[in-house]
Amino acid sequence: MSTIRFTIGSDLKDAALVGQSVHAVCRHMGLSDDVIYGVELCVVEGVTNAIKHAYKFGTGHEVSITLSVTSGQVEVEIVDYGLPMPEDRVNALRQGSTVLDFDENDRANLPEGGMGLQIMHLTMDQVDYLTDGVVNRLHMVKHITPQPETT
Amino acid sequence: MSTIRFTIGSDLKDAALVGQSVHAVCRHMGLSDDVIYGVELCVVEGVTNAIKHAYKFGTGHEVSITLSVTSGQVEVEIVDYGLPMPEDRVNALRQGSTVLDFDENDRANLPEGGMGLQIMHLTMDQVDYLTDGVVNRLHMVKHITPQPETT
Amino acid sequence: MQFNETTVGNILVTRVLDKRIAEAVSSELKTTLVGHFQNQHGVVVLDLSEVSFIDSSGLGALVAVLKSLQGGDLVLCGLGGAVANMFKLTRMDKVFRIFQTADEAISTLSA
Amino acid sequence: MQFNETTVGNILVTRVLDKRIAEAVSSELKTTLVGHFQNQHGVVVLDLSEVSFIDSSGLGALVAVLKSLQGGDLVLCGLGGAVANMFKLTRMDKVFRIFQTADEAISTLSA
Ligand SMILES: Nc1ncnc2c1ncn2[C@@H]1O[C@H](COP(=O)(O)OP(=O)(O)O)[C@@H](O)[C@H]1O
Ligand SMILES: Nc1ncnc2c1ncn2[C@@H]1O[C@H](COP(=O)(O)OP(=O)(O)O)[C@@H](O)[C@H]1O
Repeated sequence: MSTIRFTIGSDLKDAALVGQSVHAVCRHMGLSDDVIYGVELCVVEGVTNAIKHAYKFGTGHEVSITLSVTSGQVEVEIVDYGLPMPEDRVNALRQGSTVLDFDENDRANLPEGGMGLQIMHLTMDQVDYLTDGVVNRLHMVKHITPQPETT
Repeated sequence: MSTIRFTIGSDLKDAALVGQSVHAVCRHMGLSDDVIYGVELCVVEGVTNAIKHAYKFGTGHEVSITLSVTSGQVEVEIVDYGLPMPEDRVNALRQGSTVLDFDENDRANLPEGGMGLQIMHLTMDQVDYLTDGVVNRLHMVKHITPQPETT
Repeated sequence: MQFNETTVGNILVTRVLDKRIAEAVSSELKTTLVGHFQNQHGVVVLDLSEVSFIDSSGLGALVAVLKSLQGGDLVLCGLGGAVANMFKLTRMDKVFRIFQTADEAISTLSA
Repeated sequence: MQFNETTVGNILVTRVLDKRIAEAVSSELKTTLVGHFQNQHGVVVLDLSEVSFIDSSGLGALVAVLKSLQGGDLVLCGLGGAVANMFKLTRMDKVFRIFQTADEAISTLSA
Protein backbone atom coordinates (compact mmCIF):
# COMPACT_ATOMS: atom_id res chain seq x y z
CA MET A 1 0.00 0.00 0.00
CA SER A 2 1.12 3.53 -0.77
CA THR A 3 -0.16 6.31 1.45
CA ILE A 4 0.37 10.04 1.49
CA ARG A 5 -1.38 12.78 3.45
CA PHE A 6 -1.83 16.31 2.15
CA THR A 7 -2.57 19.16 4.52
CA ILE A 8 -3.58 22.67 3.51
CA GLY A 9 -5.01 25.71 5.22
CA SER A 10 -8.64 26.58 4.55
CA ASP A 11 -7.77 28.61 1.47
CA LEU A 12 -9.59 27.87 -1.79
CA LYS A 13 -6.56 28.47 -3.96
CA ASP A 14 -4.68 25.71 -2.14
CA ALA A 15 -7.44 23.22 -2.98
CA ALA A 16 -5.90 23.19 -6.48
CA LEU A 17 -2.55 22.11 -5.00
CA VAL A 18 -4.24 19.07 -3.49
CA GLY A 19 -6.04 18.35 -6.75
CA GLN A 20 -2.79 18.46 -8.72
CA SER A 21 -1.00 16.33 -6.13
CA VAL A 22 -3.71 13.69 -6.03
CA HIS A 23 -3.70 13.61 -9.82
CA ALA A 24 0.10 13.16 -9.92
CA VAL A 25 0.12 10.42 -7.30
CA CYS A 26 -2.71 8.51 -9.01
CA ARG A 27 -0.90 8.79 -12.33
CA HIS A 28 2.34 7.58 -10.74
CA MET A 29 0.46 4.56 -9.39
CA GLY A 30 -0.55 3.69 -12.94
CA LEU A 31 -4.29 4.27 -12.50
CA SER A 32 -6.54 4.78 -15.51
CA ASP A 33 -7.56 8.25 -16.67
CA ASP A 34 -11.16 7.67 -15.58
CA VAL A 35 -10.12 6.76 -12.06
CA ILE A 36 -7.67 9.67 -11.88
CA TYR A 37 -10.31 12.17 -13.04
CA GLY A 38 -12.92 10.78 -10.66
CA VAL A 39 -10.69 10.72 -7.61
CA GLU A 40 -9.28 14.20 -8.29
CA LEU A 41 -12.78 15.58 -8.80
CA CYS A 42 -14.17 14.07 -5.59
CA VAL A 43 -11.17 15.25 -3.59
CA VAL A 44 -11.60 18.81 -4.86
CA GLU A 45 -15.35 18.68 -4.18
CA GLY A 46 -14.75 17.42 -0.65
CA VAL A 47 -11.99 19.93 0.13
CA THR A 48 -14.03 22.80 -1.32
CA ASN A 49 -17.00 21.79 0.82
CA ALA A 50 -14.85 21.71 3.95
CA ILE A 51 -13.59 25.25 3.26
CA LYS A 52 -16.97 26.58 2.15
CA HIS A 53 -19.39 24.88 4.50
CA ALA A 54 -17.45 23.50 7.46
CA TYR A 55 -15.23 26.58 7.83
CA LYS A 56 -17.58 29.11 6.14
CA PHE A 57 -14.60 30.44 4.13
CA GLY A 58 -12.77 31.34 7.36
CA THR A 59 -9.01 31.09 6.87
CA GLY A 60 -6.40 29.61 9.19
CA HIS A 61 -8.07 26.24 9.65
CA GLU A 62 -6.75 22.91 8.45
CA VAL A 63 -8.02 20.42 5.91
CA SER A 64 -6.17 17.14 5.53
CA ILE A 65 -6.56 14.56 2.82
CA THR A 66 -5.19 11.04 3.11
CA LEU A 67 -4.81 9.09 -0.12
CA SER A 68 -4.08 5.35 -0.01
CA VAL A 69 -3.68 3.23 -3.09
CA THR A 70 -3.61 -0.56 -2.95
CA SER A 71 -3.83 -2.97 -5.86
CA GLY A 72 -7.61 -3.11 -5.49
CA GLN A 73 -8.78 0.32 -4.45
CA VAL A 74 -8.13 4.00 -3.93
CA GLU A 75 -9.17 5.26 -0.51
CA VAL A 76 -9.56 8.92 0.39
CA GLU A 77 -10.27 10.49 3.76
CA ILE A 78 -10.87 14.22 4.07
CA VAL A 79 -10.76 15.61 7.58
CA ASP A 80 -11.89 19.01 8.84
CA TYR A 81 -12.57 20.43 12.32
CA GLY A 82 -15.39 22.79 11.38
CA LEU A 83 -19.18 22.64 11.41
CA PRO A 84 -20.39 19.11 10.76
CA MET A 85 -22.52 18.34 7.73
CA PRO A 86 -26.27 18.35 8.47
CA GLU A 87 -27.74 14.87 8.77
CA ASP A 88 -30.04 15.17 5.75
CA ARG A 89 -26.98 16.04 3.62
CA VAL A 90 -25.13 13.02 4.98
CA ASN A 91 -28.08 10.92 3.88
CA ALA A 92 -28.04 12.56 0.46
CA LEU A 93 -24.35 11.72 0.16
CA ARG A 94 -24.88 8.10 1.19
CA GLN A 95 -28.11 7.36 -0.66
CA GLY A 96 -27.94 9.80 -3.54
CA SER A 97 -30.26 12.68 -4.40
CA THR A 98 -32.34 13.83 -7.34
CA VAL A 99 -30.35 16.98 -8.08
CA LEU A 100 -29.14 15.63 -11.42
CA ASP A 101 -32.53 14.21 -12.45
CA PHE A 102 -33.39 17.49 -14.17
CA ASP A 103 -35.35 17.85 -17.40
CA GLU A 104 -32.64 19.03 -19.77
CA ASN A 105 -35.13 21.15 -21.73
CA ASP A 106 -36.38 23.00 -18.68
CA ARG A 107 -33.59 25.51 -18.50
CA ALA A 108 -35.07 27.57 -15.67
CA ASN A 109 -34.89 24.60 -13.31
CA LEU A 110 -31.35 23.42 -13.97
CA PRO A 111 -29.23 23.14 -10.82
CA GLU A 112 -26.54 25.78 -10.29
CA GLY A 113 -25.25 24.20 -7.09
CA GLY A 114 -25.81 21.35 -4.72
CA MET A 115 -24.20 18.90 -7.14
CA GLY A 116 -21.01 18.12 -5.21
CA LEU A 117 -22.35 15.41 -2.89
CA GLN A 118 -24.16 13.70 -5.76
CA ILE A 119 -20.99 13.74 -7.86
CA MET A 120 -19.18 11.92 -5.04
CA HIS A 121 -22.09 9.50 -4.64
CA LEU A 122 -22.05 8.68 -8.37
CA THR A 123 -18.28 8.56 -8.86
CA MET A 124 -17.17 6.57 -5.83
CA ASP A 125 -18.02 3.00 -4.88
CA GLN A 126 -18.32 3.87 -1.19
CA VAL A 127 -18.92 7.25 0.43
CA ASP A 128 -19.44 7.95 4.08
CA TYR A 129 -19.24 10.87 6.49
CA LEU A 130 -18.51 10.43 10.18
CA THR A 131 -18.31 13.07 12.86
CA ASP A 132 -17.96 13.21 16.62
CA GLY A 133 -18.87 16.89 16.51
CA VAL A 134 -15.21 17.94 16.50
CA VAL A 135 -13.45 15.87 13.87
CA ASN A 136 -15.35 15.43 10.62
CA ARG A 137 -14.32 12.67 8.25
CA LEU A 138 -15.44 12.24 4.67
CA HIS A 139 -14.46 8.76 3.58
CA MET A 140 -14.49 7.57 -0.03
CA VAL A 141 -13.42 4.39 -1.77
CA LYS A 142 -13.04 3.71 -5.48
CA HIS A 143 -12.47 0.14 -6.63
CA ILE A 144 -9.93 -0.38 -9.35
CA THR A 145 -8.89 -3.32 -11.45
CA PRO A 146 -5.58 -4.53 -10.02
CA GLN A 147 -2.62 -2.47 -11.23
CA PRO A 148 0.95 -3.51 -11.85
CA GLU A 149 3.13 -2.48 -8.89
CA THR A 150 4.88 0.81 -9.53
CA THR A 151 8.05 1.83 -7.76
CA MET B 1 1.46 32.42 -0.76
CA SER B 2 0.48 28.84 -1.51
CA THR B 3 1.37 26.19 1.03
CA ILE B 4 0.83 22.46 1.17
CA ARG B 5 2.22 19.84 3.54
CA PHE B 6 2.86 16.25 2.53
CA THR B 7 3.18 13.53 5.15
CA ILE B 8 4.35 9.98 4.51
CA GLY B 9 5.47 7.04 6.58
CA SER B 10 9.16 6.15 6.57
CA ASP B 11 8.80 3.95 3.53
CA LEU B 12 11.12 4.53 0.57
CA LYS B 13 8.49 3.79 -2.03
CA ASP B 14 6.34 6.64 -0.71
CA ALA B 15 9.20 9.10 -1.23
CA ALA B 16 8.26 8.93 -4.91
CA LEU B 17 4.72 10.06 -4.07
CA VAL B 18 6.14 13.19 -2.47
CA GLY B 19 8.45 13.76 -5.42
CA GLN B 20 5.56 13.51 -7.87
CA SER B 21 3.38 15.77 -5.74
CA VAL B 22 6.05 18.43 -5.35
CA HIS B 23 6.65 18.29 -9.09
CA ALA B 24 2.94 18.72 -9.84
CA VAL B 25 2.49 21.60 -7.41
CA CYS B 26 5.56 23.43 -8.74
CA ARG B 27 4.34 22.96 -12.29
CA HIS B 28 0.89 24.24 -11.32
CA MET B 29 2.52 27.33 -9.86
CA GLY B 30 4.10 28.02 -13.25
CA LEU B 31 7.71 27.48 -12.15
CA SER B 32 10.42 26.83 -14.73
CA ASP B 33 11.61 23.30 -15.52
CA ASP B 34 14.98 23.95 -13.89
CA VAL B 35 13.39 25.06 -10.64
CA ILE B 36 10.94 22.14 -10.70
CA TYR B 37 13.71 19.59 -11.27
CA GLY B 38 15.89 21.13 -8.58
CA VAL B 39 13.21 21.34 -5.94
CA GLU B 40 11.92 17.83 -6.65
CA LEU B 41 15.45 16.43 -6.50
CA CYS B 42 16.30 18.12 -3.19
CA VAL B 43 13.02 17.04 -1.65
CA VAL B 44 13.63 13.42 -2.64
CA GLU B 45 17.23 13.60 -1.36
CA GLY B 46 16.05 15.05 1.94
CA VAL B 47 13.21 12.57 2.40
CA THR B 48 15.44 9.64 1.47
CA ASN B 49 18.03 10.79 4.00
CA ALA B 50 15.41 11.02 6.73
CA ILE B 51 14.26 7.45 6.04
CA LYS B 52 17.78 6.08 5.56
CA HIS B 53 19.79 7.92 8.19
CA ALA B 54 17.38 9.46 10.72
CA TYR B 55 15.13 6.38 10.87
CA LYS B 56 17.72 3.77 9.74
CA PHE B 57 15.10 2.33 7.36
CA GLY B 58 12.76 1.58 10.28
CA THR B 59 9.13 1.77 9.19
CA GLY B 60 6.18 3.37 10.96
CA HIS B 61 7.77 6.77 11.50
CA GLU B 62 6.67 10.02 9.92
CA VAL B 63 8.34 12.38 7.47
CA SER B 64 6.59 15.61 6.62
CA ILE B 65 7.41 18.04 3.88
CA THR B 66 6.04 21.57 3.74
CA LEU B 67 6.20 23.34 0.40
CA SER B 68 5.48 27.08 0.17
CA VAL B 69 5.58 29.04 -3.04
CA THR B 70 5.52 32.82 -3.13
CA SER B 71 6.21 35.07 -6.09
CA GLY B 72 9.90 35.25 -5.12
CA GLN B 73 10.85 31.87 -3.71
CA VAL B 74 10.11 28.24 -3.09
CA GLU B 75 10.59 27.16 0.50
CA VAL B 76 10.80 23.57 1.67
CA GLU B 77 10.96 22.19 5.18
CA ILE B 78 11.47 18.47 5.80
CA VAL B 79 10.79 17.29 9.32
CA ASP B 80 11.68 13.96 10.93
CA TYR B 81 11.79 12.73 14.52
CA GLY B 82 14.73 10.34 14.21
CA LEU B 83 18.45 10.52 14.86
CA PRO B 84 19.76 14.02 14.20
CA MET B 85 22.35 14.63 11.52
CA PRO B 86 25.95 14.69 12.87
CA GLU B 87 27.36 18.19 13.22
CA ASP B 88 30.11 17.72 10.63
CA ARG B 89 27.45 16.72 8.08
CA VAL B 90 25.40 19.79 8.94
CA ASN B 91 28.49 21.86 8.23
CA ALA B 92 29.02 20.05 4.94
CA LEU B 93 25.43 20.84 4.02
CA ARG B 94 25.80 24.51 4.89
CA GLN B 95 29.28 25.17 3.55
CA GLY B 96 29.57 22.59 0.83
CA SER B 97 31.97 19.67 0.52
CA THR B 98 34.53 18.38 -1.97
CA VAL B 99 32.66 15.17 -2.84
CA LEU B 100 32.01 16.34 -6.41
CA ASP B 101 35.52 17.72 -6.98
CA PHE B 102 36.65 14.35 -8.32
CA ASP B 103 39.12 13.83 -11.15
CA GLU B 104 36.84 12.49 -13.87
CA ASN B 105 39.62 10.28 -15.27
CA ASP B 106 40.35 8.63 -11.95
CA ARG B 107 37.56 6.12 -12.10
CA ALA B 108 38.54 4.23 -8.95
CA ASN B 109 37.99 7.31 -6.82
CA LEU B 110 34.60 8.44 -8.13
CA PRO B 111 31.99 8.88 -5.39
CA GLU B 112 29.24 6.25 -5.15
CA GLY B 113 27.44 7.99 -2.29
CA GLY B 114 27.62 10.98 -0.03
CA MET B 115 26.43 13.28 -2.82
CA GLY B 116 22.98 14.16 -1.48
CA LEU B 117 23.93 16.98 0.87
CA GLN B 118 26.20 18.54 -1.75
CA ILE B 119 23.41 18.37 -4.33
CA MET B 120 21.16 20.33 -1.95
CA HIS B 121 23.98 22.78 -1.22
CA LEU B 122 24.55 23.42 -4.93
CA THR B 123 20.91 23.48 -6.04
CA MET B 124 19.33 25.61 -3.34
CA ASP B 125 20.04 29.24 -2.46
CA GLN B 126 19.73 28.57 1.27
CA VAL B 127 20.04 25.28 3.15
CA ASP B 128 19.96 24.77 6.86
CA TYR B 129 19.36 22.00 9.36
CA LEU B 130 18.04 22.63 12.84
CA THR B 131 17.40 20.14 15.60
CA ASP B 132 16.44 20.21 19.26
CA GLY B 133 17.34 16.52 19.51
CA VAL B 134 13.73 15.46 18.97
CA VAL B 135 12.43 17.37 15.96
CA ASN B 136 14.84 17.65 13.05
CA ARG B 137 14.21 20.27 10.40
CA LEU B 138 15.90 20.51 7.03
CA HIS B 139 15.11 23.92 5.60
CA MET B 140 15.74 24.91 1.98
CA VAL B 141 14.98 27.99 -0.09
CA LYS B 142 15.23 28.46 -3.83
CA HIS B 143 14.87 31.96 -5.25
CA ILE B 144 12.81 32.31 -8.38
CA THR B 145 12.13 35.13 -10.77
CA PRO B 146 8.64 36.40 -9.98
CA GLN B 147 5.93 34.25 -11.52
CA PRO B 148 2.50 35.23 -12.78
CA GLU B 149 -0.11 34.36 -10.15
CA THR B 150 -1.76 31.03 -10.88
CA THR B 151 -5.18 30.13 -9.57
CA MET C 1 -8.78 34.33 -14.73
CA GLN C 2 -7.25 34.79 -18.12
CA PHE C 3 -9.07 34.71 -21.41
CA ASN C 4 -8.20 35.05 -25.06
CA GLU C 5 -11.03 36.61 -27.07
CA THR C 6 -11.73 36.76 -30.80
CA THR C 7 -14.79 38.14 -32.56
CA VAL C 8 -16.14 36.59 -35.77
CA GLY C 9 -19.27 38.45 -36.93
CA ASN C 10 -21.65 38.41 -34.00
CA ILE C 11 -19.85 35.43 -32.45
CA LEU C 12 -17.40 35.96 -29.61
CA VAL C 13 -14.94 33.12 -29.05
CA THR C 14 -13.69 33.17 -25.48
CA ARG C 15 -10.85 30.80 -24.79
CA VAL C 16 -10.21 30.13 -21.10
CA LEU C 17 -6.46 30.18 -20.49
CA ASP C 18 -6.63 28.92 -16.89
CA LYS C 19 -6.06 25.19 -16.54
CA ARG C 20 -8.57 24.78 -13.73
CA ILE C 21 -12.11 26.07 -13.25
CA ALA C 22 -13.07 25.62 -9.62
CA GLU C 23 -14.72 27.45 -6.72
CA ALA C 24 -11.86 29.98 -6.49
CA VAL C 25 -12.67 31.40 -9.95
CA SER C 26 -16.21 30.31 -10.76
CA SER C 27 -17.94 33.57 -9.83
CA GLU C 28 -15.38 35.50 -11.89
CA LEU C 29 -16.13 33.22 -14.85
CA LYS C 30 -19.84 33.82 -14.46
CA THR C 31 -19.48 37.61 -14.21
CA THR C 32 -17.22 37.72 -17.24
CA LEU C 33 -19.59 35.73 -19.40
CA VAL C 34 -22.73 37.56 -18.27
CA GLY C 35 -20.88 40.80 -19.12
CA HIS C 36 -20.26 39.57 -22.66
CA PHE C 37 -23.96 39.02 -23.24
CA GLN C 38 -24.78 42.45 -21.81
CA ASN C 39 -22.32 43.84 -24.36
CA GLN C 40 -24.65 42.62 -27.09
CA HIS C 41 -22.68 39.59 -28.16
CA GLY C 42 -25.24 37.30 -29.77
CA VAL C 43 -23.38 34.05 -29.33
CA VAL C 44 -20.47 33.23 -27.07
CA VAL C 45 -18.38 30.18 -27.89
CA LEU C 46 -16.57 29.19 -24.72
CA ASP C 47 -13.44 27.32 -25.72
CA LEU C 48 -12.35 25.00 -22.92
CA SER C 49 -9.50 23.32 -24.79
CA GLU C 50 -6.85 24.56 -22.34
CA VAL C 51 -8.90 23.58 -19.29
CA SER C 52 -7.93 20.25 -17.76
CA PHE C 53 -10.18 20.36 -14.70
CA ILE C 54 -13.63 21.67 -13.82
CA ASP C 55 -15.53 21.12 -10.58
CA SER C 56 -19.22 21.44 -9.71
CA SER C 57 -18.97 25.14 -8.94
CA GLY C 58 -17.40 25.83 -12.34
CA LEU C 59 -20.14 23.83 -13.98
CA GLY C 60 -22.72 25.66 -11.86
CA ALA C 61 -21.36 29.00 -13.09
CA LEU C 62 -21.88 27.95 -16.69
CA VAL C 63 -25.40 26.78 -15.93
CA ALA C 64 -26.12 30.10 -14.21
CA VAL C 65 -24.98 31.97 -17.32
CA LEU C 66 -27.18 29.80 -19.51
CA LYS C 67 -30.16 30.47 -17.26
CA SER C 68 -29.54 34.22 -17.33
CA LEU C 69 -29.69 34.45 -21.12
CA GLN C 70 -32.35 36.67 -22.66
CA GLY C 71 -31.73 35.67 -26.27
CA GLY C 72 -28.30 34.84 -27.65
CA ASP C 73 -26.59 31.58 -26.84
CA LEU C 74 -23.67 30.13 -24.91
CA VAL C 75 -22.07 27.15 -26.62
CA LEU C 76 -19.01 25.17 -25.65
CA CYS C 77 -16.08 23.58 -27.45
CA GLY C 78 -12.77 21.87 -26.77
CA LEU C 79 -13.86 19.65 -23.89
CA GLY C 80 -10.94 17.37 -23.02
CA GLY C 81 -10.90 14.18 -20.94
CA ALA C 82 -11.75 15.23 -17.40
CA VAL C 83 -13.95 18.13 -18.50
CA ALA C 84 -15.94 15.99 -20.93
CA ASN C 85 -16.33 13.35 -18.20
CA MET C 86 -17.78 15.96 -15.84
CA PHE C 87 -20.41 17.08 -18.36
CA LYS C 88 -21.36 13.48 -19.03
CA LEU C 89 -21.52 12.49 -15.36
CA THR C 90 -23.86 15.37 -14.56
CA ARG C 91 -25.83 15.03 -17.83
CA MET C 92 -24.97 18.64 -18.63
CA ASP C 93 -23.73 17.36 -22.01
CA LYS C 94 -27.45 17.21 -22.86
CA VAL C 95 -28.00 20.80 -21.76
CA PHE C 96 -25.21 22.66 -23.56
CA ARG C 97 -24.54 22.68 -27.27
CA ILE C 98 -21.03 21.25 -27.50
CA PHE C 99 -18.68 21.39 -30.50
CA GLN C 100 -15.32 19.70 -31.02
CA THR C 101 -13.44 22.87 -31.92
CA ALA C 102 -14.03 26.63 -32.08
CA ASP C 103 -13.81 26.46 -35.88
CA GLU C 104 -16.54 23.85 -36.00
CA ALA C 105 -18.71 26.00 -33.71
CA ILE C 106 -18.16 29.10 -35.85
CA SER C 107 -18.87 27.43 -39.16
CA THR C 108 -22.04 25.79 -37.84
CA LEU C 109 -23.31 28.92 -36.12
CA SER C 110 -22.53 31.25 -39.06
CA ALA C 111 -24.20 28.94 -41.59
CA MET D 1 12.43 -2.62 -11.94
CA GLN D 2 11.46 -3.28 -15.51
CA PHE D 3 13.81 -3.37 -18.46
CA ASN D 4 13.55 -3.92 -22.18
CA GLU D 5 16.65 -5.57 -23.62
CA THR D 6 17.95 -5.90 -27.17
CA THR D 7 21.24 -7.37 -28.32
CA VAL D 8 23.09 -6.00 -31.36
CA GLY D 9 26.37 -7.90 -31.90
CA ASN D 10 28.27 -7.67 -28.61
CA ILE D 11 26.24 -4.63 -27.54
CA LEU D 12 23.35 -5.01 -25.11
CA VAL D 13 20.85 -2.16 -25.12
CA THR D 14 19.02 -2.04 -21.79
CA ARG D 15 16.10 0.36 -21.71
CA VAL D 16 14.88 1.22 -18.22
CA LEU D 17 11.07 1.18 -18.22
CA ASP D 18 10.65 2.64 -14.71
CA LYS D 19 10.06 6.38 -14.68
CA ARG D 20 12.09 6.95 -11.53
CA ILE D 21 15.49 5.71 -10.40
CA ALA D 22 15.85 6.37 -6.70
CA GLU D 23 16.98 4.71 -3.48
CA ALA D 24 14.12 2.18 -3.58
CA VAL D 25 15.48 0.58 -6.78
CA SER D 26 19.11 1.65 -7.06
CA SER D 27 20.65 -1.54 -5.68
CA GLU D 28 18.48 -3.61 -8.02
CA LEU D 29 19.70 -1.49 -10.93
CA LYS D 30 23.30 -2.04 -9.90
CA THR D 31 22.89 -5.81 -9.51
CA THR D 32 21.16 -6.11 -12.87
CA LEU D 33 23.86 -4.21 -14.71
CA VAL D 34 26.75 -5.96 -12.98
CA GLY D 35 25.07 -9.24 -13.94
CA HIS D 36 25.03 -8.21 -17.60
CA PHE D 37 28.77 -7.68 -17.59
CA GLN D 38 29.34 -11.01 -15.85
CA ASN D 39 27.33 -12.56 -18.68
CA GLN D 40 30.07 -11.46 -21.07
CA HIS D 41 28.32 -8.52 -22.61
CA GLY D 42 31.10 -6.33 -23.90
CA VAL D 43 29.22 -3.06 -23.98
CA VAL D 44 25.97 -2.13 -22.26
CA VAL D 45 24.06 0.86 -23.59
CA LEU D 46 21.75 2.01 -20.81
CA ASP D 47 18.82 3.80 -22.41
CA LEU D 48 17.29 6.27 -19.94
CA SER D 49 14.80 7.83 -22.35
CA GLU D 50 11.79 6.71 -20.29
CA VAL D 51 13.30 7.86 -17.01
CA SER D 52 12.12 11.27 -15.86
CA PHE D 53 13.83 11.34 -12.46
CA ILE D 54 17.09 10.09 -10.97
CA ASP D 55 18.43 10.82 -7.50
CA SER D 56 21.94 10.57 -6.03
CA SER D 57 21.55 6.92 -5.10
CA GLY D 58 20.55 6.05 -8.66
CA LEU D 59 23.53 7.96 -9.95
CA GLY D 60 25.73 6.27 -7.33
CA ALA D 61 24.57 2.87 -8.56
CA LEU D 62 25.68 3.71 -12.11
CA VAL D 63 29.04 4.95 -10.84
CA ALA D 64 29.45 1.73 -8.85
CA VAL D 65 28.83 -0.32 -12.00
CA LEU D 66 31.38 1.75 -13.92
CA LYS D 67 33.95 1.23 -11.17
CA SER D 68 33.34 -2.52 -11.13
CA LEU D 69 34.09 -2.96 -14.83
CA GLN D 70 36.97 -5.25 -15.80
CA GLY D 71 36.94 -4.45 -19.51
CA GLY D 72 33.80 -3.70 -21.50
CA ASP D 73 31.98 -0.42 -21.15
CA LEU D 74 28.78 1.10 -19.79
CA VAL D 75 27.50 3.97 -21.89
CA LEU D 76 24.31 6.00 -21.55
CA CYS D 77 21.72 7.47 -23.88
CA GLY D 78 18.34 9.21 -23.85
CA LEU D 79 18.98 11.57 -20.95
CA GLY D 80 15.95 13.88 -20.71
CA GLY D 81 15.58 17.17 -18.83
CA ALA D 82 15.83 16.32 -15.15
CA VAL D 83 18.18 13.37 -15.72
CA ALA D 84 20.54 15.39 -17.91
CA ASN D 85 20.50 18.17 -15.30
CA MET D 86 21.52 15.71 -12.60
CA PHE D 87 24.52 14.46 -14.59
CA LYS D 88 25.59 18.03 -15.29
CA LEU D 89 25.16 19.21 -11.70
CA THR D 90 27.33 16.40 -10.37
CA ARG D 91 29.83 16.55 -13.29
CA MET D 92 29.07 12.92 -14.02
CA ASP D 93 28.42 14.00 -17.63
CA LYS D 94 32.22 14.12 -17.87
CA VAL D 95 32.56 10.61 -16.49
CA PHE D 96 30.11 8.64 -18.61
CA ARG D 97 30.05 8.41 -22.38
CA ILE D 98 26.62 9.80 -23.26
CA PHE D 99 24.78 9.49 -26.59
CA GLN D 100 21.56 11.11 -27.74
CA THR D 101 19.84 7.89 -28.76
CA ALA D 102 20.44 4.14 -28.61
CA ASP D 103 20.83 4.09 -32.40
CA GLU D 104 23.55 6.71 -32.22
CA ALA D 105 25.32 4.72 -29.50
CA ILE D 106 25.12 1.50 -31.52
CA SER D 107 26.37 2.99 -34.77
CA THR D 108 29.28 4.73 -33.04
CA LEU D 109 30.25 1.70 -30.97
CA SER D 110 29.97 -0.78 -33.87
CA ALA D 111 32.04 1.40 -36.21
N1 LIG E 1 -17.98 19.34 4.50
C1 LIG E 1 -19.20 19.86 4.78
N2 LIG E 1 -19.44 20.39 5.99
C2 LIG E 1 -20.64 20.92 6.27
N3 LIG E 1 -21.66 20.95 5.38
C3 LIG E 1 -21.49 20.46 4.17
C4 LIG E 1 -20.24 19.88 3.80
N4 LIG E 1 -20.35 19.46 2.53
C5 LIG E 1 -21.59 19.75 2.14
N5 LIG E 1 -22.31 20.35 3.11
C6 LIG E 1 -23.73 20.78 3.01
O1 LIG E 1 -24.34 20.05 1.96
C7 LIG E 1 -24.82 20.94 0.92
C8 LIG E 1 -24.64 20.31 -0.44
O2 LIG E 1 -23.26 20.23 -0.77
P1 LIG E 1 -22.83 20.06 -2.29
O3 LIG E 1 -23.65 18.97 -2.88
O4 LIG E 1 -21.36 19.85 -2.34
O5 LIG E 1 -23.22 21.39 -3.03
P2 LIG E 1 -22.82 22.92 -2.81
O6 LIG E 1 -21.49 22.95 -2.13
O7 LIG E 1 -22.78 23.45 -4.19
O8 LIG E 1 -23.92 23.52 -1.96
C9 LIG E 1 -24.05 22.22 1.12
O9 LIG E 1 -24.75 23.34 0.63
C10 LIG E 1 -23.87 22.25 2.64
O10 LIG E 1 -25.03 22.72 3.26
N1 LIG F 1 18.38 13.46 7.67
C1 LIG F 1 19.54 12.96 8.16
N2 LIG F 1 19.60 12.51 9.42
C2 LIG F 1 20.73 12.00 9.92
N3 LIG F 1 21.89 11.91 9.23
C3 LIG F 1 21.90 12.35 7.97
C4 LIG F 1 20.74 12.89 7.38
N4 LIG F 1 21.06 13.26 6.12
C5 LIG F 1 22.34 12.96 5.94
N5 LIG F 1 22.89 12.41 7.04
C6 LIG F 1 24.31 11.97 7.20
O1 LIG F 1 25.07 12.63 6.21
C7 LIG F 1 25.72 11.70 5.35
C8 LIG F 1 25.77 12.25 3.93
O2 LIG F 1 24.46 12.31 3.37
P1 LIG F 1 24.27 12.40 1.79
O3 LIG F 1 25.20 13.44 1.28
O4 LIG F 1 22.84 12.59 1.49
O5 LIG F 1 24.79 11.03 1.20
P2 LIG F 1 24.35 9.50 1.45
O6 LIG F 1 22.93 9.52 1.91
O7 LIG F 1 24.54 8.89 0.11
O8 LIG F 1 25.30 8.96 2.49
C9 LIG F 1 24.93 10.42 5.50
O9 LIG F 1 25.69 9.29 5.17
C10 LIG F 1 24.51 10.49 6.96
O10 LIG F 1 25.54 10.06 7.78
